Amino acid sequence: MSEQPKKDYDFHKEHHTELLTVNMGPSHPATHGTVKFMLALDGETIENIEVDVGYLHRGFEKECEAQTWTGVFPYTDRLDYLASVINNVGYAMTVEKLIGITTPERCQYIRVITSELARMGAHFTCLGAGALELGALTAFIYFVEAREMVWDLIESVCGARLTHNYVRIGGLTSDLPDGFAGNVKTTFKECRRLWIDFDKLLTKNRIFLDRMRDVGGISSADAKAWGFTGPCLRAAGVPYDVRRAEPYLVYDRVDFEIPVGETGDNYDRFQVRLEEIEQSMRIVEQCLVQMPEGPVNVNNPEWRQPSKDLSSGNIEYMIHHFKNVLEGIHVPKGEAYQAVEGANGELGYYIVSNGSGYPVKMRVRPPCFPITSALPMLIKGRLIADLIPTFDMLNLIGGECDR
Amino acid sequence: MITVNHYIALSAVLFVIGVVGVLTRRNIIIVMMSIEIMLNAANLLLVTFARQSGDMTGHVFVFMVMAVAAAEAARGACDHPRVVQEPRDGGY
Amino acid sequence: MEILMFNLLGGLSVALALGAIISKRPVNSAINLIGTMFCLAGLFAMQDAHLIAALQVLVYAGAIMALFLFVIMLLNVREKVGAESRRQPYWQLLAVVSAGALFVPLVTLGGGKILKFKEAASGFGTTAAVGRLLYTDYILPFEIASVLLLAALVGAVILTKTKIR
Amino acid sequence: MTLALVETAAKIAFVFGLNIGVFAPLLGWVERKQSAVMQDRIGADRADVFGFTIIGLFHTMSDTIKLIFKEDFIPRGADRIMHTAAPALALIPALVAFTVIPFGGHYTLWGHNVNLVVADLDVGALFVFAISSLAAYGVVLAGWSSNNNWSFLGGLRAAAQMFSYEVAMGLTIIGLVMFYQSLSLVTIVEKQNEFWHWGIIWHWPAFILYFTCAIAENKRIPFDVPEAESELVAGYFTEYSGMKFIMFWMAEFVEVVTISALCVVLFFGGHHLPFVTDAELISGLGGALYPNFANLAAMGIGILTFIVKVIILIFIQMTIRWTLPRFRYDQVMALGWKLVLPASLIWIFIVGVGILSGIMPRP
Repeated sequence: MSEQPKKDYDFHKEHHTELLTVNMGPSHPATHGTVKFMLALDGETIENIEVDVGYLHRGFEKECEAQTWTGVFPYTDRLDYLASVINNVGYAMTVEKLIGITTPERCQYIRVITSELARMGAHFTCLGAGALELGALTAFIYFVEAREMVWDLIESVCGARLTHNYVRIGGLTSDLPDGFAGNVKTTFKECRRLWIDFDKLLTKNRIFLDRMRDVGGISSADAKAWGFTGPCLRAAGVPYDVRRAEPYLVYDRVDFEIPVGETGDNYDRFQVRLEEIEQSMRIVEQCLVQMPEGPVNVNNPEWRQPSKDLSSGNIEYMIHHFKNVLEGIHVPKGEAYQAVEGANGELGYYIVSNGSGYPVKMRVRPPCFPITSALPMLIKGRLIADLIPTFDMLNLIGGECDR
Repeated sequence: MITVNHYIALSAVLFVIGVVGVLTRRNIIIVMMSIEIMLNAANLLLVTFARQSGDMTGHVFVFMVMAVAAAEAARGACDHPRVVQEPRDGGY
Repeated sequence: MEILMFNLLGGLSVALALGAIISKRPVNSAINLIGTMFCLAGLFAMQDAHLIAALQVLVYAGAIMALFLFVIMLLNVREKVGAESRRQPYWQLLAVVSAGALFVPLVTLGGGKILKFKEAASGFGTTAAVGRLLYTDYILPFEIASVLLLAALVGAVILTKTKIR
Repeated sequence: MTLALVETAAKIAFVFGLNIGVFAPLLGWVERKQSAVMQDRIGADRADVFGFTIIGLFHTMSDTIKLIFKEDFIPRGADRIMHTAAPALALIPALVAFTVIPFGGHYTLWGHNVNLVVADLDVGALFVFAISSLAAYGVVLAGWSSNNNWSFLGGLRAAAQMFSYEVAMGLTIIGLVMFYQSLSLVTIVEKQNEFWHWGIIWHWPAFILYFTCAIAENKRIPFDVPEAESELVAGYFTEYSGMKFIMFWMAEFVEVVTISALCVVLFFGGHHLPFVTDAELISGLGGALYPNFANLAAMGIGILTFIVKVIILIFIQMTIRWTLPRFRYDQVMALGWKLVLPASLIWIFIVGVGILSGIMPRP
């Protein structure tokens, strides 16, 4: 037997060990959404982690300043590319706030419906990917199947699956297609079936519980201090939801619950998201019942570009068509902030206008960025395998975080 | 026809290889492996004589040698970090 | 057949043992030694020591050498010690001399009486037979060996544990 | 002598042909198709020969051809010899372990006694464990020699996991060995002649423990931490391509078959049909009138029964693989050392008490 261990026995010093530094990403299978982690590993334990975001930085905010007000929409699509409609809605509502117009009621209902469908798609993807990265491929495929069906619905509405580009200032590109309510009904039936299958496969699975429970937990005070919003904040026990806290569109007219977790760990985040899918389905169903008939666009050619027939038959409409296309709509001078509940939390737009056809300043508050910044705090001292579910459940979306 | 002498010769050669390894190599892990070679040479002899005399006591002793070698390897494995990485002058 | 097998396994084991002590890199040494152990297991099997042969593979090739390999891989000994792996010349001289001295009994044996194998009794070297011997006549050494292993186990845990409470 | 050699050669050819020629490629297909069925997908069905796809079976062929002609890549800084040797070291033990597994019983054909096992070793069960302990080297060396941190971590994980579960796996079948009083797999199968002597009847806890250990030893989901693609890219075979990659892939599938075969031999009566002993089967087939043909038919039925049982167990393993998520590394080790190992020790104790008190009558 060798000498007695001393009081200040330090394994690393005694054995001259070093930490193993590895790069996780930017092309690592776990870092979907292009991010890089610099890990300093002691065996399997993460001693230090540096999160390196920005690999998907495209200068979104600057790009927008070079576009007319309506030209920004395709760029907003690429923020949270899993829930494009919500981004569109947020931007459109901020500009409408600046202008001071309200969209027709039917438009607001359709915006809610498509937003919730997009949220479902995003949650399906997030949860499925989380399951996939824990090795449960079957669960992933179930939710991808559900997501594809939801995307089919969105495709039937706006013709696109991923980057919807559906919302316009003062309206929408088109009304809902015929038979949409019936399609929603059949799709939701299938989605609920898959949801139950997924739930059965994972929620009470002992291995899954062990992987998710007590990993990446955060207290509600910490979560607030780090600027968490959305499912991650609600998992920590704070029932904050923009849809309820500052109701926009018609969210105050529908009945839905805000699922809240207790410990803020990955399992709670998982369950909050799972429950939100169900709540989104409820919202969509209620909206379809409540939705009135009527126009979907503001009847004002100054803001909402009129249809082809009108603009070629009416001189005033024609002039606005020209002016809107060439100069962009002239949003009144001022600034506005509008937040919507994105799939990952509060997605805020802060826009400054100087009265010209272009935004002067555009700032997006991405929900992912503050959440991701807390990742090192959540994961330090844990095993490398814990990084995977934590990162998945924080759900960094590169397009949104890096802009 | 294989006789006991064949095995003795083989065992001796292996043992000598082990000795040479212990005496010429500085790397402690290879020294320990050389010791294992010597132990195995002895094992071979034990098995051979057990077979020759028809008495399985030799097998029992091989069993014991293996147990001791395992214990030694386990102890050595966790002692290596200290010895290997803190070289002293001359020898190890 | 037997001679062929003996020459093959014996020659291979000697060659691999030589490789183990000659090769510069510890990993190659360990792999060579695993080969030696495997060949020796074959030789044991040739002498009807089936249980010992299986144990040789299981314990020596499977466990002990794995431990060595593990240590080598974890410490990456290559860079630390590989460069100056030779001892002083007089040690080498001593090694050669002692090796020569050890060859003496070998040579005398070769010149002396030739011991022949008897026909093995049925059940020789089987698990049941060795096990019976181990658990009756040699129960005390067996238990001592188990205590030794336990002591090694506890010692290993204490030596490598990061924090000792 | 010549007849014995021919017999041995035939048996070796049968075992290896079954493994490499039938099971390994077929498992690739089964894995795809079963997962497709479980996941509401169609699965691979595009490869065709003259328009015939035979439900995707040609994919195994086209995959093999593709991988053979792929570039054999050795990363810079890798240990070339070890990097090349590692896949073989992984595959060969998996194949060799099959030599002691009896895939049929004893049959007398035209006065010649046929024992359907390549090598009837006295220490058969121990041999399987000894050989499978060598399989770890291939994995460890693959991880080490690739000169890649992720591979290295995978290799370390694999080493720790495989060596830990080997201990537990060895202990799980001790109770069975006590029960059948032999380490020889042939003897164990012979003693399961009657249905009520099958290992699963008395030793189902040991079966559960053994099956867990076996899947862990094989590094498949939920125990696939050494190759966890979301954590370690692909673990120890990240840096492999072409034929070498195929060899790891085949080693895994052959191990699936070996595990299933060993389970069948230890717990499910080997080649025996339930409720029908070998003697009854042969006499039922007209053993008195045409002994040779009855024996031959019994042999065919025995081999078929064995293969069917193996396939059922493979199916169970595949279902597990496509259902469960993956453990964390420390959870794998905790399960092995803190649950399976004590449980198997307790089971040994229970079997000992059962045998001594006569509750468990030994066959």
